[in-house]
Amino acid sequence: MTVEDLRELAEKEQARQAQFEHRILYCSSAGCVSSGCDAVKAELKKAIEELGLTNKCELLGTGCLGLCGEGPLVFVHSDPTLYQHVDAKVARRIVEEHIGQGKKVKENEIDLKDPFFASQTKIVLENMGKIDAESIEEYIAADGYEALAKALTEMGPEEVIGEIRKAGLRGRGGAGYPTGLKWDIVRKGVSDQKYVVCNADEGDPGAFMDRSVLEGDPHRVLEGMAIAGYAVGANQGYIYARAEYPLAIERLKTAIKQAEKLGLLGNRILESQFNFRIDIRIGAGAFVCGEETALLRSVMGRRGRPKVRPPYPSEKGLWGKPTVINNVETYANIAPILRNGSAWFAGIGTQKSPGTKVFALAGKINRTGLVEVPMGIPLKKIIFDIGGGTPEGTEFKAAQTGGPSGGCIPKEHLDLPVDYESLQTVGSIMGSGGMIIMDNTSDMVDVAKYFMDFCMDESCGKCIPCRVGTKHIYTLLEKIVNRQATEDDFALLKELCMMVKETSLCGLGQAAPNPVLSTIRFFNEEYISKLKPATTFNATGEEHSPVTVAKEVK
Amino acid sequence: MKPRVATAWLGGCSGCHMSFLDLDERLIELADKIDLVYSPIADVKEFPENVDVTLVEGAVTNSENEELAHIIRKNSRLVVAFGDCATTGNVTAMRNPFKLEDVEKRAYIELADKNPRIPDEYVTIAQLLNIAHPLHEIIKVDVWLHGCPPTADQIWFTVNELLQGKIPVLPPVYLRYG
Amino acid sequence: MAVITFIIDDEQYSAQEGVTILQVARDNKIHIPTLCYLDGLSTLGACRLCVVEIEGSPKLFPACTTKPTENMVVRTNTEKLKKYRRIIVELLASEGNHQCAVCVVNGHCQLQDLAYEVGLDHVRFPYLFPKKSLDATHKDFVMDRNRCVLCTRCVRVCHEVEGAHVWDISGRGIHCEIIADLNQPWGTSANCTSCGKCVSVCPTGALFEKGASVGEMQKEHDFIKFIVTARNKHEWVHIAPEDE
Amino acid sequence: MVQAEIKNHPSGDNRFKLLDRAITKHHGSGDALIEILHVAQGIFGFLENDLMVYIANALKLPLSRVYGVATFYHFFRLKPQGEHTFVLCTGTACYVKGASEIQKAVEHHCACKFGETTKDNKVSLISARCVGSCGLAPVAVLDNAVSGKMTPNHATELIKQWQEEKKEVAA
Repeated sequence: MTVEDLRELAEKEQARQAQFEHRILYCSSAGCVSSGCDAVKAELKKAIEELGLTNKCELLGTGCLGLCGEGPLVFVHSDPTLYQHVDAKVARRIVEEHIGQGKKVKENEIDLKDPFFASQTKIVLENMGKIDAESIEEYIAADGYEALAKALTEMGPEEVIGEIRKAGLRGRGGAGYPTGLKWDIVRKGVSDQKYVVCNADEGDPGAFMDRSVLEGDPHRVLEGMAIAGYAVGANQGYIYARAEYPLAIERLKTAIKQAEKLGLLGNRILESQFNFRIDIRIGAGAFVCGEETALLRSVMGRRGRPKVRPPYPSEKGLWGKPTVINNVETYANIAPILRNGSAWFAGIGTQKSPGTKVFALAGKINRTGLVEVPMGIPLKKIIFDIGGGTPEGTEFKAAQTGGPSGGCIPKEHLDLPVDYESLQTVGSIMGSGGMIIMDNTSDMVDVAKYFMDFCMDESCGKCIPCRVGTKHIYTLLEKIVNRQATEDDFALLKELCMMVKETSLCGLGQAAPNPVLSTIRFFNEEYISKLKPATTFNATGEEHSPVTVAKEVK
Repeated sequence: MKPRVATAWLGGCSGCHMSFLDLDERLIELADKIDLVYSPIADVKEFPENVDVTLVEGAVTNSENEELAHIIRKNSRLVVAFGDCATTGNVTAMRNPFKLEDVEKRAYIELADKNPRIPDEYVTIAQLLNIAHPLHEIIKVDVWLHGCPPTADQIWFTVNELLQGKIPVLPPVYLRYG
Repeated sequence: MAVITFIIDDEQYSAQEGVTILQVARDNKIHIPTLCYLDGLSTLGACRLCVVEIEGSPKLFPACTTKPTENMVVRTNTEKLKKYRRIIVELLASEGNHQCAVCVVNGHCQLQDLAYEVGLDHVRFPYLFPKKSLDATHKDFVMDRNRCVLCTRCVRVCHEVEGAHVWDISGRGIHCEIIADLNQPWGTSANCTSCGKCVSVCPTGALFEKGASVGEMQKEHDFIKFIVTARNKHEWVHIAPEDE
Repeated sequence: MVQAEIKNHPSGDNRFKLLDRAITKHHGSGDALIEILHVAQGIFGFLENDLMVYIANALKLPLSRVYGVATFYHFFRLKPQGEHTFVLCTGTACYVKGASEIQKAVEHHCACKFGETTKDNKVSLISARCVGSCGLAPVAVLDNAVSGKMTPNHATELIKQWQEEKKEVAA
């Protein structure tokens, strides 16, 4: 396929879509699948056929429509209308009344002018609700692979990297390392072989951004990786995906086959000299494999134990070769940057953190789901305007970002702009984009314990501070929750947290104490109120001895 | 008035007390300096009040140990964990990885020569705790004197420092486990 | 190779570019505690005992893997490092079942040495008392997992020097264990050559020779350096015992 | 007869042919160990010792490496599972919305802990870190079907159905 063929295909597909008066898109993302979108799809299909609307109306499954808590969702594209809580009955009414008679099904309609939609800026999620998640033609019709074509025909690798650097794109996996800089290091590395790796091991519990992108718009990730491959001089890419995401893996496999068939992956892409293949590697349930050196070990079939950096993967990665690792969302930003130019991208968000960030809103919040907002947006706006605040009768207490490596942000920091640096100032991190809202029913010490349980369980066991330290942080927290701890224990907890943070080998251990430290910082009184006085000195016989605790700990 | 010193024997083999006796001729010097108010080697029934220093041998492994530990703490200005069992649990704690019922079964049933039974209904036999604890997990400890047993020199050094009103920091040569 | 000068604990040192802080320190008789590190084996940077401070960075760096740069200012023994090293040893002591009194390497144990070095008077964390196995099925040696500190020296020496790869690690986190083959009794391993290298390198009494009684077993940790030097450089150099 | 013998796998178990195909696809490379373990578990249900020996030999890997990898990742099972699986998501969103209450109720009902299988071998209780359906929290996955907005009562009801349905078949 040549670039001309690609554009021809895009036009052909656009023309095909134009023949339909209506396009009905049902959300086929995992959230809606579990809410029962298959039955909805069947009913929609049946109704369209029965009413003889097949020529007028096209039915397709699209990527995540955002409001996962209100699914199954159906979107009528021609006359933009979003329906929530769609069941078979409502599905039939949509076809009969909306498509057939032009009357909307008011009861299930969601107002698209609602701030949930109006306050979002979509780059990564731009195709959600627009295209069929399983069709490469539809992706191409929506300017898909145009950026790759542009890179291959009009730009040299340095120029591509230059654009990414000028755009100021930073890694969306959490740390915020400048993507262009990383690519440049790999490009300059002298090696017969280089690799491009996509971190799709979204291990942060409470985050599903990457899953939604992979399920709803897989080609966008493939295109971003191919462009990265071209820029750094790699001909092989790997996507490391979680085994817990079977649908995403399935869609990726389909997408890779489609792209290979059209010559958009494989040898001599778009009849240029550029070859690039992508293989999928499936993780097997280890949070630590989100750490880049552990991920690479896992791609090579080993235990996912991190290695000391330096050397960084950009110098010595897969099989000792220079390797680019970025996460799904980072790659998803690449094509739009090349298509629309770096200046466009840099104009969104803040100066230091340009672009948008996708967040998975969940927890005690009215509208749970997937949102994409410009960087620098105040936290308040995400939680109250977009998310609609906490359910009635409850009060907002904290927003947890960054998952087990992040922290809890209390209400006095609600004005905080959401970008990499600001979140760090309050002891949290951007992380991959999970945002869990907690109300006044949440006990913050218990929250800290929950995350420590997670880190303890996910520690690879290589370095001592993380392996044993997280275990003891957990037992100390448990002691506090059970009201058996003294001030000495609390002091020891703080000392141990700092030690684990400063001496652990990799990011998992270094960040593991964050949820504890941030809750101590903002909710210290919740810890203090659970402490008991040090009784053992001059204790009377009646007072509780710590033996009971020790028994439970064991 | 001379300082009032006590020694106590919890869940241990009494080796630390044997080592204490290894002070040999220094015992005479010590006797001039202190009043030994309670010890397994002295016939005193009740743990006295107002003790200056108590050396506690052994881990806290049963209900009697636990009770005595609290009494000691209540009545002592300084408590010394005397030997490895009091400091780490040591050999006494080797039962800890096993379930209490398995430990009792092993000791009282499988290894019994006659009348195999777990003596749980006798009030005179202390109930084993779930695990044997180092002393500091039960009461506040001020000084740790290691060794299995601590040597007479270690004991001499520690006691003398305490008698001079200092909290001893064991020099590396005296810091030893095992 | 270029020579660089840098500072360790207020003294200036020169070194070949590319060597680690730990090597320079050892060459100059500056003591930095280590556990997982062993001359002759690959470097892990896992025990974190050798972490040092480097001026200008808020982070700590393992001396065994960090290479000095020109004018770098390294501190190896600050109050913070002492505090953290003590915690590391406390964590190790609480993690296993270490009863020195009944251990074959009592008095010749690197974990004991570390405890003395950091002034470990007692362990502030509750002992975990894990239920670990003892494997005495091998004809010459015993593996007592109660005493294992998971430094993985045995795993590395078996793979890197002996080439048998009998040992590896199973599980993860606090549940990690050293296993032989498919987690089977050591004596049934067809791959084990009974070379005893793992026993030599083990810093504690986790691996020991049968027949050794309490305190009788002394390890030959330098043995591996001798073999590796001989193999790689064809030099049969006598290595003086480590003076630490 | 001769032909039939060639077609059969030498082990006598033709499922190994599927495994061999996957191994060949990865050129017998040790780097593909995790892929092969996935395939093997998919075919055989869990990773038995003999199976791991077979894989180690085919990929020319040390036995302890294979065992080490198989036990590092939570996804791999070294023991067979019950007839049904109840996977409870314990991700943050589910935690905030009360997954621990469901956990307690289910453990009480089944008289076994998560990570274990009921005595009658009917139901395996598994906890997952996050299945990514946070919008529907709390979430459980029953025999691969995701079920959102779960409650303790509903969860035990569903498990009861499995247990009773089996009894009917037996009757």
